Amino acid sequence: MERIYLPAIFGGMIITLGHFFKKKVTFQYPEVKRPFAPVYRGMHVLKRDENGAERCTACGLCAVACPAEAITMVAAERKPGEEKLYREEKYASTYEINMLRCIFCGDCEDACPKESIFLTDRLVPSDSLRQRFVYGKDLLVEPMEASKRVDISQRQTKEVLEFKKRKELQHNRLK
Amino acid sequence: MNTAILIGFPLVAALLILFLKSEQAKKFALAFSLIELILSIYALSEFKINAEPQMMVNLAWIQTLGIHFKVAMDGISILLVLLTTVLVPLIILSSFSRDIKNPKYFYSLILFMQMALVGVFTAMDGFLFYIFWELALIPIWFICLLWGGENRARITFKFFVYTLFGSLLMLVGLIYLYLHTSGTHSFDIQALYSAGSSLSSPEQTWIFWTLFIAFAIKMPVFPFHTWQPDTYTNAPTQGTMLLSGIMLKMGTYGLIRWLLPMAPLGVQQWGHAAMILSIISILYASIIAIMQKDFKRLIAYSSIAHVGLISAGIFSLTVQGLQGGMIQMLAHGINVVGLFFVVDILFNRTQTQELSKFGGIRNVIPYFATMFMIVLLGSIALPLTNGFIGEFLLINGVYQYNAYMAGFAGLTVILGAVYMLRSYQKIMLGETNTLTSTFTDLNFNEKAVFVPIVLLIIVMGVYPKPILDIAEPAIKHIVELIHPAVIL
Amino acid sequence: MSTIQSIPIANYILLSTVLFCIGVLGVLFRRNAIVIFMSVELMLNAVNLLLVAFSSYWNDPAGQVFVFFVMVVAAAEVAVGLAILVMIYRNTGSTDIDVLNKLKG
Amino acid sequence: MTMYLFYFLAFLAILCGLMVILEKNPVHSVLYLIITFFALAGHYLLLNAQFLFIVQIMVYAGAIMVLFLFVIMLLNLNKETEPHKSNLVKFAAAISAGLLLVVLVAAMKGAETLPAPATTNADMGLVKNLGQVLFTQFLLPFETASLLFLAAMVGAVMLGKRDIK
Amino acid sequence: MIEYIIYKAILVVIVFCITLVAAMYSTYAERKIAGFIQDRLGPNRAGPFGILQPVADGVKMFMKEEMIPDVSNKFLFILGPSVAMFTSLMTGAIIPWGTSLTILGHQYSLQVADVNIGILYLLGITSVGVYGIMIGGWASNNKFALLGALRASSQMISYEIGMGLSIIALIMTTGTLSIGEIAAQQHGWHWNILYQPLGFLIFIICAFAETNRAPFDLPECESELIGGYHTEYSSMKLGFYLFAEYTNMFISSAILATLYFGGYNMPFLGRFVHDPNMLALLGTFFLFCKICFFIFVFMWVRWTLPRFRYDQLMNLGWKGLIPLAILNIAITGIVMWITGKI
Amino acid sequence: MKTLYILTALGVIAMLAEMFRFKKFLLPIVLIGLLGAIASSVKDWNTNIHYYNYMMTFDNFAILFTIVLCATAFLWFMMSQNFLDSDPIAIGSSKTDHYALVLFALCGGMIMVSYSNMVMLFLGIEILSIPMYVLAGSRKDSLSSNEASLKYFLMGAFATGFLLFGIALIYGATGTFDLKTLSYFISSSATVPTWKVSGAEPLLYAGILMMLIGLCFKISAVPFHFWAPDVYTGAPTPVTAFMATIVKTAAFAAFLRLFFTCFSGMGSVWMNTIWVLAALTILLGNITAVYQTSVKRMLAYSSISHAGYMLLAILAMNDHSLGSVLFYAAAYSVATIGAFTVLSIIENHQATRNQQPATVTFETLSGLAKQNKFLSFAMTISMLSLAGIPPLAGFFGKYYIFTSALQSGYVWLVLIAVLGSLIGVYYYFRIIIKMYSPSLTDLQAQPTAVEEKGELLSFAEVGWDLRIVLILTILLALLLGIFPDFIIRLI
Repeated sequence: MERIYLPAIFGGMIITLGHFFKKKVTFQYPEVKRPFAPVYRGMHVLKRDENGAERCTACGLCAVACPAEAITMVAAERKPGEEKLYREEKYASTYEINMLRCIFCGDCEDACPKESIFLTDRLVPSDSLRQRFVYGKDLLVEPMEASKRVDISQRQTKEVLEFKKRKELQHNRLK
Repeated sequence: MNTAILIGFPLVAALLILFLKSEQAKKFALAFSLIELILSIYALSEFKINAEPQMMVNLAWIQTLGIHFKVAMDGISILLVLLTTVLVPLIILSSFSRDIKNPKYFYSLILFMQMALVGVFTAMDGFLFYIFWELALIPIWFICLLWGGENRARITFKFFVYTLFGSLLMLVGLIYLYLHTSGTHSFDIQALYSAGSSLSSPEQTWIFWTLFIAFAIKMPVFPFHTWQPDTYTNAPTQGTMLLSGIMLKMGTYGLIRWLLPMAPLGVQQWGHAAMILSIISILYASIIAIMQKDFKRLIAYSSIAHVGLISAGIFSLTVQGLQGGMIQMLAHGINVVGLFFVVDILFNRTQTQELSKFGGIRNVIPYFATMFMIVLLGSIALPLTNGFIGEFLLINGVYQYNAYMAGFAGLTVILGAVYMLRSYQKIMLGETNTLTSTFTDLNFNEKAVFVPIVLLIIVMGVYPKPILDIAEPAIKHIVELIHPAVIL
Repeated sequence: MSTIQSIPIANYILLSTVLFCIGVLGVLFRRNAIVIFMSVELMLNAVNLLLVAFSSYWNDPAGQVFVFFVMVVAAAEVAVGLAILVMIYRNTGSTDIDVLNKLKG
Repeated sequence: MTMYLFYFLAFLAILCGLMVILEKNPVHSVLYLIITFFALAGHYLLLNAQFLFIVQIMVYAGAIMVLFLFVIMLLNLNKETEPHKSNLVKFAAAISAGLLLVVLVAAMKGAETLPAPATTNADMGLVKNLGQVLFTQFLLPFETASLLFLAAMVGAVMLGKRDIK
Repeated sequence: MIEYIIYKAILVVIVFCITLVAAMYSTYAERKIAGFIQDRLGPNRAGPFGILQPVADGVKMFMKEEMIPDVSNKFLFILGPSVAMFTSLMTGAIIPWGTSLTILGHQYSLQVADVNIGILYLLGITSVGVYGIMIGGWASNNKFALLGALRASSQMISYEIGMGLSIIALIMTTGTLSIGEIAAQQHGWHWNILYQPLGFLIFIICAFAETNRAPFDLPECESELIGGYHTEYSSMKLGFYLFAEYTNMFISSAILATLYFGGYNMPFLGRFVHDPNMLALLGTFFLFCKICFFIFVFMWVRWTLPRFRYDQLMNLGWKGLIPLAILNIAITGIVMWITGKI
Repeated sequence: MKTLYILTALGVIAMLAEMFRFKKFLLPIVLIGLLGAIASSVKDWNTNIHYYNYMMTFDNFAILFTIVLCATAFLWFMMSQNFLDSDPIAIGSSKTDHYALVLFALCGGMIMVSYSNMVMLFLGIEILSIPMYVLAGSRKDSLSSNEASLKYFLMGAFATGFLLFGIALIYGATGTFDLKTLSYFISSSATVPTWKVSGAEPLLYAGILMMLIGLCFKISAVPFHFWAPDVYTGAPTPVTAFMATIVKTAAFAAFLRLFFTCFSGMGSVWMNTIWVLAALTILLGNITAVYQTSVKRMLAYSSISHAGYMLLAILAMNDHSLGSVLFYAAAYSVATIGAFTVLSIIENHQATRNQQPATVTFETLSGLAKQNKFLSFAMTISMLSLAGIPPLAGFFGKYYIFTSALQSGYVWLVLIAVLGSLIGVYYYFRIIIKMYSPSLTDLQAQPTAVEEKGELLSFAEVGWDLRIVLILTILLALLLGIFPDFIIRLI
């Protein structure tokens, strides 16, 4: 009786039939969106400080930490008169993330000593050209206007901040 | 006493020998063949001299086809049976001092052969005759194949095909006759006789030629002889003795017993042709014999010449001719065995048969030379030897048929004397050379072979009457069977 | 629908003879074993047609029953024949009968 | 009407039959053969052999030719695999087959005058009638056919199975 | 006569249309059911609940570029899907869609052709149907397509035997080869499923295999053969293949319903409705309900069971179903003998 | 009729032996079964029962041929053990399959000897042929075996086409498949003029000739023989033995039955054809055999020539024809089985030693007598019997046939046949000569060749079953030759 599988088959069919009548889990996407998790790791953002200056100092720790080697940057020295633009004396003249390589692990975020790079709940939009997936500063740095700033406060929960301060994690920081 | 025993005994003996040890084989073979000889002599003692076939055994064999196991002996048969039973012990004895491989099979085959030969000479049923005829072929073929000389495969094969072809023709002829027997068809010899004589002349011609070719191949007569010298040369001596001494007589016997009474009109029409062929073979063979360098080959050709004369005598269709044929068959059988034994001795000592290599053996072993001389004289038909009676009667018979032919036939004696004496001269006389000077003496066995042969040659030459008496009624009977149809 | 009366039987004989000969031609003409085999099938079908025509002609169902047996045999032959072809193909990589020339006297 | 149908089907059968043997590509040959079989099935219908019509389609077109096609595909026989036969051979083949045709046609020439039999029974080819004959008169051959199939089956399996060395 | 021809023509057209529409909507149903079973919604954008989806698909198919591979055999490449479509549509002719309608005193049977050897016709057409796939697969000159075609043909040949044998047992009990008659015999509760449960099981399994449906969809299994025999096909020729498959499914369901589930018969129907025309139409309705049920079963099974492996498929066919079908014949024979029916 | 049941049952049992694991007892079961089959057919002696609406007639003719077939099969099963058990070349081809196929083929043969309806003839031929097609190719990895199988198959199917066409035409002319009705139709042609006048006569003539062609393919008569040598050579030796004996016997019985019961009244149509075919078959078969180097191929051609002799009997059409064909078939089968047994022993031996398929040529045989007297003796007897040397069975076979042909007045044909047998003697004796003499190369001092050959076989190596087969064949050849009356009287 076992050999002919019929009971098993009928059992299986009952199960599928059960699912037939179950509540469907589909979201009608454009109309209905699925809520993101608070710690969703989506497209990166390079934050500015309260004054609107870029936080990034082109230390390169993010690039070192990146397991996919998706991040490249070129450092430059801040010229006088650019204090408004760049918080530190050194800044990234180019900062590129290859979104096709990026695995959205968030290590860059952890590695960043300047609280500059964050992963957000935004999605990387699709495109038809590979080269367009290399995102430069134009796409990564948040807009200057306060109204268009990317809110990452949700990601900076107390737990996260605590976590970041833990001593044993110092090893991946430059001494 | 009946004929079946004569046939059956050698068969049993042949089978028995297969179960013996190799060393014992030859002695037992000799013993068996001697017993067979005694049996045949006993049969002779019971034989009454008349034309009737005697000591008949007639069993139904294949009833549906009218085939019987019918064997009996009349005068002709019993003489030939005796020839067989006399010669076989001699042949076996002649092999005693020779080294023969697988002796069991060899002697078994010889005895088997004897069975078939006795069967051929006594069969009174056409089909049975054919069966024995073929049976005789197989053992001799094997003897030649297994114990023969260099080119034996090809040569024995030629021999086999020739004779088989002949016998198949004969079978066709016999079947044709069988289909014309009255009532339920039968192969019985009487039925075949009457069927044959009732056929029309063209049909008889067919029968004549089918049978004649079969027998002519066996004897052999001129255009059908090509197998013979090679085979004789290549076969082992005992095989050659069997072939020439006895088997050859199957052909001539066949002529007398089966051909003449069965197709009298055919004989009348074509006997002349057969006669001419016979004469041609006499002359042809004699001339070739003269030119031979090899002694064995020479004897082979001489055998053709002799048998041609016998055949010519038979086709003269006279009582003398047939009688001569009869006695010459016996004489030739004995002589030729003797001659081949001489060849065997020579070859055994010197490993050659070439005449030019011998010389002066008489100086070394006079006994051998004497024996050879007697056999040789018998062969060239000197008066008081057995050959003389036969050739005389034969030439006489041929003369009655046609004087010119008799003249040609008579040449056989002269030519025979030429080649025989020349060979004797080359072998025995003259100076000894390196080959012959070391010639070893004959041993007991060899001497024992020569003694009966020489005795028979002389006795038959001096007192042939009993043989003629025995044969006469049967031969007359056959001549009577022909003559109503044949006007000479 | 007694068709046979409107179409002479000779037509059918001719047709099936032609088909049969085409089959024979195919067997002699081609080298590819599978096509030869198909030609044989064509021959068998020509026979079938003839049998059906005669069956109709004689008004005797036996002819049609015979066609069954022909079909039965054809099916069995095809099974075996194709098995043979596949076996050969495994060994030679071809079903051309010229490749198979091991056996020449 | 039936006459025209006959000629059409006959033409189709002969044409496709010829194409079977002339076509270089075995697959095409198979397809032409299938058409031939359909044409013959049409003839069966014309001859009141309704049952055979369907059996022809089922057995020949549906089973046998599928097997052919299957094997051709399995072995991937393309037209290149067949070398040219020499023209002489082709010529000889054509001559001999043509001769056969001529001889047969000539031999059966007299059959044109074959008279029609007394009655025709349109229902003869129905499965009911055929079954009656098959299972009474032809029972033994029917059973024997099973023997044939058994033999063919064993044989095909024997040839088809791979040996374990 | 003319009237008869017109009636038949109308009937043919109706059956044709129904078959096509049913096939069309089977595709929709397939996706919908797949969705439901997988806790999804299925297509729902084209029209309310997506019911215009098949139309949209059709339009898409027609609009797509015709692609015929350069190395393929053009004629056969087109012939393949045509044959597949043709044979799948031919089977509808012998299915009794209902009893008969009486209009203006004339009786009109709802069966296009009551062939007295309907079942054989069915088997014959089914056996020819495999050519479509084989020819298409071969003509594509693509190894996946060829493999798919090979699988399809061997699978269909193998399962046809089991199918035929299971039908033989049915024929033994019904005593006729005419499908119309078989349907008529099953009035009331005399559905054949009650007499031939094993036969039904074998038949339905074979039907799955014959229509190349899961779990026997090896000829087109995407994960191995990238779509099998129709790998090279696109646009409407692909549509034909898909269509043929769904038509086959529809027809198979109809045959299953007719042969084993009483066809247009429904118990107790006669007690409530007395108008014969109404009765006939209701019968047709119930037949379609049964057909829909079977189509649902087809899809249900597809989304439940995993695909067989090829050797499993062959083992099941030759070592499982065929002996079982023969056993079924034997059992049927014995039972009939005991009950004195033969 | 029970014989057919027994044989079928045996076939099924053999088929199932693998599954139920009694392979070891299969040989005894089959042998006992065959004896049972013979016994059951003997029981039907003189009953002349018709079965199933005259589908089969188990008359004495059928019984005798059935016995010959079963007896030959008996010998065959014993001789083939060697091949089936230990053949180093035929790997894995299952023994039980062989058994089943051979038994089914035997059933076919039985049907062919006892049919009385064209349907049964046709089915019988096919049941016999289909297993043979397979068996010819049972050495699956050998190309020559494959080729044999394919050729046999294609030619067999081709021949079937002709046969069927003939049957269809005859049916068209007479409206019947039944042999009895048919013979009535033909013999009473004067009294039933409808078919004669109506133009059906050409159909009948053409039909007879087509059937003749079909059957001539099956018996491999020249010029329809061209497949035979290849097939015989390529097939595994025991299978060849089966083809040369049982298949041929059955085909001849079928031929004889058909032409005797049905077409004897229309001799003018086909007799001239057979005359020419017989002459051609005898001459070409024999002459071509002479030129062969492979013993198996030589035997194949010789088997073609034997078909020619048997055609004589059909041509003769008299009281003796049946008996003579029966006898000839029996004698020929016995001798052939003997020859093939020896051949397969040697082949097997060679193949085992060289680890590759062996072709036994005449050279291979040379000197066999030195190494194994028994084998060479058995071979000699077989060859002598085949060559038709008295007093062996083969001689009487030829004798009966020639006599009956002579009786019917075919003198020239008989002369051709005699000539043919003479040519036959040449190649049969070549084997004997080779066996009993060291080869020419040996004599011309090439000792290496001799040494290399080494011990060919010793008696101890020949298994007991093969010894029994050989002894049986020798005894049968002798007994049939010395007491042919036993068989001939039966018909």
